[in-house]
Amino acid sequence: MEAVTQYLLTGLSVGSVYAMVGLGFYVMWTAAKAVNFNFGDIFMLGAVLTVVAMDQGIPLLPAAVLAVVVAAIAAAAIERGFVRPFNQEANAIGWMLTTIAVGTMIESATTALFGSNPRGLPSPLAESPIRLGGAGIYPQELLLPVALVLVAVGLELFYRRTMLGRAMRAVAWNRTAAGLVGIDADRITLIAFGLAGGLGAMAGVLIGPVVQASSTMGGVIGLKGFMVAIIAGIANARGVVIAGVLYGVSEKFIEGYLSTAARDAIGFTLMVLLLLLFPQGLFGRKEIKKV
Amino acid sequence: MSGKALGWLALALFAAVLAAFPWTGDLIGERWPTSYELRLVIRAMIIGIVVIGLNLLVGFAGLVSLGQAALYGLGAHVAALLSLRAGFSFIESMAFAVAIPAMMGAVLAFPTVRVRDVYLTVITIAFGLVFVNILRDWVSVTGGASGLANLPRPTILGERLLATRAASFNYYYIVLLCLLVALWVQYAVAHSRYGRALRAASQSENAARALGVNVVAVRTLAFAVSAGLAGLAGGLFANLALFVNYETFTFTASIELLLMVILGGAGTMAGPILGTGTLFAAQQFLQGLGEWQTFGYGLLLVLVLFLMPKGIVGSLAALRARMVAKPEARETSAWPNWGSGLETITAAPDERGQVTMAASGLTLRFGGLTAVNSVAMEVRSGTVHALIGPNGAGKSSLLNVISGFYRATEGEVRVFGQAVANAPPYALAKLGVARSFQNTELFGRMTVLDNVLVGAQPHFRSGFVETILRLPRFRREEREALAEALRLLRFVGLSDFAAEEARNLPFGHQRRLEIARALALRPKLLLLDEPAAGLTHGEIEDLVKLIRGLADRGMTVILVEHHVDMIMAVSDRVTVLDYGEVIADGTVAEVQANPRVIEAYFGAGTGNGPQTEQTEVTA
Amino acid sequence: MNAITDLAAAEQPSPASAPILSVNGLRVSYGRIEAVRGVDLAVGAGEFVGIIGSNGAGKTSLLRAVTGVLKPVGGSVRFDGADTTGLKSHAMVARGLAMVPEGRMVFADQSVRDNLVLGAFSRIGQDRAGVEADIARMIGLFPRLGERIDQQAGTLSGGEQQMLAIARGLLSRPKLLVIDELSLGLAPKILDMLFPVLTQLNREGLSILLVEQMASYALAVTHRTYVMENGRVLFDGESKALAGDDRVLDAYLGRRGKH
Amino acid sequence: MTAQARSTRPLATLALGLLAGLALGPAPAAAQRAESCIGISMEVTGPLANQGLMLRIAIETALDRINGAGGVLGRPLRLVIYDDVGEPARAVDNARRIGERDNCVVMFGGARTPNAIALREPLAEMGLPWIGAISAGTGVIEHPNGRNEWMFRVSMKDRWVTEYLVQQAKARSQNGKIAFVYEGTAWGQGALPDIEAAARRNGVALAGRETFNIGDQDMSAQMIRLRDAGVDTVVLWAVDRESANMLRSMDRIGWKPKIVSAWGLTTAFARAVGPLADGIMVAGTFNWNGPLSPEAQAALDAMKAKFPDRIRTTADLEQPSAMANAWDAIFILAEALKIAGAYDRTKLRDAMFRVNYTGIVADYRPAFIRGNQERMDAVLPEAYKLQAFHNGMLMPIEATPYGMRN
Repeated sequence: MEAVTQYLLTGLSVGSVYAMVGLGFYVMWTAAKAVNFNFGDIFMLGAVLTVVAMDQGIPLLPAAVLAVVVAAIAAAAIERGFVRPFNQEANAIGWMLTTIAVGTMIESATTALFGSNPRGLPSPLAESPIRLGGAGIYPQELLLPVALVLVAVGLELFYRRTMLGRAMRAVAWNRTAAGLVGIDADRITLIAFGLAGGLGAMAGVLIGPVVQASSTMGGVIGLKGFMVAIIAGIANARGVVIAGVLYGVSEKFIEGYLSTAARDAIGFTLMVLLLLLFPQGLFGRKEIKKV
Repeated sequence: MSGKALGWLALALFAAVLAAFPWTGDLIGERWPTSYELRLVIRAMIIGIVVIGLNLLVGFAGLVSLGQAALYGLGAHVAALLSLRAGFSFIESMAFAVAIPAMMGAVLAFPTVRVRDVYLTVITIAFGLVFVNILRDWVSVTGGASGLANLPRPTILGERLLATRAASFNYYYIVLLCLLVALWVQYAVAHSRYGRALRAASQSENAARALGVNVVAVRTLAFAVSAGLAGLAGGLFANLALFVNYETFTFTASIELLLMVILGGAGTMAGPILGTGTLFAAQQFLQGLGEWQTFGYGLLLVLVLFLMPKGIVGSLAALRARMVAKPEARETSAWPNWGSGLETITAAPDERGQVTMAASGLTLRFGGLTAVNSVAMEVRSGTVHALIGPNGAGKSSLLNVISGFYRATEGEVRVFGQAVANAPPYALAKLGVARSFQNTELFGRMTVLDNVLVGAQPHFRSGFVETILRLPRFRREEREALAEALRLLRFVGLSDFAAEEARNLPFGHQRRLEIARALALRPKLLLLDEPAAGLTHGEIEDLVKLIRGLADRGMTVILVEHHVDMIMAVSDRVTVLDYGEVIADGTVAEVQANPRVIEAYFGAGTGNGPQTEQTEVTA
Repeated sequence: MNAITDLAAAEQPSPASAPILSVNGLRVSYGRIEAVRGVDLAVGAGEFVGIIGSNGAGKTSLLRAVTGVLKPVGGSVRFDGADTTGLKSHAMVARGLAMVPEGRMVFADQSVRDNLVLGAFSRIGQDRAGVEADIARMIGLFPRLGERIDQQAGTLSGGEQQMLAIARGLLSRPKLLVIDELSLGLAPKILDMLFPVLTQLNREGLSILLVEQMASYALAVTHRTYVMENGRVLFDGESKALAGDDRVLDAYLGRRGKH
Repeated sequence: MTAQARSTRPLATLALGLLAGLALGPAPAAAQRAESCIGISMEVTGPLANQGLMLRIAIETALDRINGAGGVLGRPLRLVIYDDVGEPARAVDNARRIGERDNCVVMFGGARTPNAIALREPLAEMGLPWIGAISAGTGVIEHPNGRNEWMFRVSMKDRWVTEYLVQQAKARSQNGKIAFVYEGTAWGQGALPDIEAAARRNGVALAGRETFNIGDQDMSAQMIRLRDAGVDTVVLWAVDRESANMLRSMDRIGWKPKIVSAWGLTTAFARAVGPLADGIMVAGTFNWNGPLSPEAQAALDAMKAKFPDRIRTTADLEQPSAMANAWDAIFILAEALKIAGAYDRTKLRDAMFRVNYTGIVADYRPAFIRGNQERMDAVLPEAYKLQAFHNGMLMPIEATPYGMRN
């Protein structure tokens, strides 16, 4: 029983990370029909830059905010410099390669400057866990699902209530039409990538204290976030959130009752099967293909 | 073309240089190349084989795989396990190292039936990750992370295969041989109906299906071939290193392979070689950067992608094209031009007056809305049957049902007397149903000639092996197809444009080409979806001549069109649709007199004067 | 239809003396295909100008180049006294040129109100009040939109979507409204109620450039009309005069003394 | 378009240049006469880059010492470093480069066991002596064919370490329920059979075997299973980051067994988990925080002097044992070269068996014994030392409150 509680708790927290990264992909995709393929590095920057900032004597909170802002700017810059020029005609894949290349640069630069060793990210919420019988969780980890809910709701409101959000949806729906009502689609896309970067970096900052900051922390999580987004049908925010959390939790139960070593093999296989059953993704809507 | 000769020359040179490379030392009197350089070149050649395979997938089939390293690794591990655990000989284990990944590749192709683009890419990524996870943690079989060590030294006829300066480097030549074979396979597939079908399917899947290309089948083939090559390379690697573990075949490796394809120039013959050579060499030379070398690697990639978006070969070709840019005037001949040799195209019509296409109770629904509502119509052979109606009347939907693109919700369609409910487009095409598209769906990046050749697809009997080995039947069929294609181009007056990329044709010419392409199927039933849209009156008159001519030669034509005067000029019979229902059917005169038709078009009480009447029919 | 003819008759063409839009030798091409081959065209302030021509004559390409949806390869566009050649469409909207695109392109996944608000994207910052007032005015103009104000635009009928597209365009308070294929896929009944609205707007001083395939309608409501074919302007003239002109039919229908 | 056109030619030439570059490069002198260089293939980039750096620090400092005294046989020893990015195939490329292109007299290895295993055959074929200072995999030295003549090691050996740790665990476990937790790498997986054997030899029935993969962030599942199996002592085989995450998982479920670990744990680990690290025991070959011999003190001072911004305190020696091993390895090599009397690989190989030397880790008499694979390892179990984390420092166990008291 306490095992189940444990899996639910940790699954929830790690799932929230997948979901938040997935939301980042969702925001990028809706705006540009392209993504920063190495988005995991933005996630990583969130945590690493926080540590760096704290080395300069800046206290945790401002350091975290600073890190998120810088990472968001980096994400936007990547859109401008490496996605836009390679996303001109429909279903181009240039952006995939350029973002991968940039990701390589970011990651290796971080390794060279920050070191290859993981560094702790001290947080008062990650010092001692809350115990529930034989299970337990760090307050820091409970922060993740909370943050996820806030982010998801905030995103929903942003898209529905704010002018900028409406504009983003307009761009997502039809760039030309958006331009014809006076929206600068390119600028909106830039902002979208920045926003996504903020989300990713925030996830990194929040999980950092539990798993430490290191230049390689982003890779796998970025990939899983992307897959989660795809499985959910990348054009559906709620779906991404649900899929992310579900995947996180199911990972824990796979570890608990099937195999820890083969966790990813099993998880990814499940993903592929789902994708084959629901080609548009679990929550994606199916469009009638025009001939 | 001299370009082709140039290509062969380059290949010969390339092969010669590689073959001579180990002996450089004897020429310059140095102990060089050492085993180190030998090994590097061997490894580069091996990776080149994988990249060539991937190029078939990415460059020709337009399917982006980020799991290729896994197939490479599968080959390596099959070879390693068979020689280590089952004592298979080099040749035997290599055979399986090719076969098993090829099968795996075919399985991997299945998802393309359901998913596309980024979704497919994600599946390949997942496949790669799963594979690595299994390699790393199925310790009992794969040796886990420690991998499989001490593979027996491979031998052929007792001859030990080595790759070192000191002893012997006969293995070098085995790898070189395999590389050349891979290059040949790439060439043979690319320059055959398979290559054309792959490129066609990637550029306009709909048009390809309409022209009798079984898209799923060719994609499966592409996957299998590229996986087979990856497996071959894997086997070669295992027998070179005599040690394999998962770390050589990770996601990162897959990315590198893809980068090599793009870097060299996807869809080109020499691209894989140049891409592999450049990137592989770069990895060695960036060693000097120490802890910054991966950074330099990324930087190099970014630079190349920015400066050579089409890859090395692509960009060089573009440059060459610009430098020898010759605006020699191209002669657009009149059309239709009923020369000799066109008989084959209308060779097998149904006999006159027979029902070629019959629909009954045909209904098509998308979710809520009903596009076609219990339509019944008959089209008799050798007639031109026009299908008209206001926008959204369901004309195109009906056409799409007849040509197999949409599945009828109810009712049945009979073509040439047989029920074809739910037959896929390519099957109908093989039966003799050809179609054109409202917004011309040409294969823009293929030459005009290749566009037509795709249409000849269903006439080929020679199989894949015959194609690869260039056996006589293949050669004959290729010759015939080429001849017919050229005839068709002359027929539509585009002979001079044969080598031009289709997307560069002016609009009117594109329509001509699309029709020529459809005719290459030698159809008995031809479906034209607004063929006159965007044509000038001159062109329309020619189009009328063409359609009439085909009908007079026994071909049946169903025509969706707005231009009233054109309809009047060509049609034997007209069916009028409104809100998906047939509201009138008869000769042009009857239909035009029909009050329901007028009502449907102009609304009650409007429309004054012949002018408005006609102009508005064009709405 | 008669209704429309009356309206047009009552309206005296305004002078093209002070053109709000003037296009000179404009050329547009896709790859190597030339869609527009050197077009000259002018719209006077307060004028209602039409462009007709068969499918593929280059009308839409011309508009797209004028409104900045795509870059012309040659020629110049002057709008409201400034050279706007090659400006992006969002910049053109800011300068007072709005376009109702072919196929309407409403934001189907957003409410009618949000569509209207987005129409005012370029000015919402400055005066929300003005925007609200304009929205009210649009509802006055098209009561159907008022009834459906909170529905998703995707659920509207074709006619209603066209109304929305027009209203959306007007919300940027344009000096010139460019309309591409107003009639596309619309039943004549609906057209009979849309065209008068345009005439009224024009009466109130709005300059309009209308691309229309239904020549009869265009000729009936506009002051002047350009006839295009093959990416060129064949000729232009007062719409009333052209209405009876046989050359129009020839160019348009490709009729060459047949039947 | 035009921009691209302009740039095409220079870039193409670059590409061709790179290709041609394969064919250039210095041609080595005759094989028998090797260069006075030491080639290393190790992780310069990637997650293990830090281990590579630590190795470099120790070796370069030792070489300075030697070259400062006039080098060996009148020639200074050069160091060439190549990155194997953690991929065995690249490691073999580098070995070939070191042995054939650079024609070095000896090669040093990095941290990763598979990369060393992949070298067995090529090294023998080239006749290139190899010295490992970290990679502890048993298979690195004990070759299946029983004929390892070229691969020497001045480091720990998993077979011996497992024996040692099992005994330590057995001595500390109250209920005798001992579990083995290892990372899913060649090093971790490779130790499993050794542990099983060691357990059998010591009459211990392992109460659990759990593994996790590099990058895993939560090991609750494994820890819950072990706790529910009543385990009270864990033998750990993993590196800093994952071990830290594992400790947090233990902390979550409120389970604190005794942990005796192989030498994957360093001060970085202690920094990451803070007080949770206290009392965790680690087997090593050397500890810089204990009383130091004059030689060791000199070595430490030299490293501080040469890398002032990297090495300030002993806590910055993030691979304490490995660095000591490397230090000794260099001097053993120097001794062997002197005995060999020439920069000749075969002579050097033979000389290695005749080296007697007192290093900071152990007294090597002799360093290696010919024809005995067991003794291609220079550091014997007797030299292993148990250490424990205390207040964030890795101390000799005697200097901590966790020494044996039973």
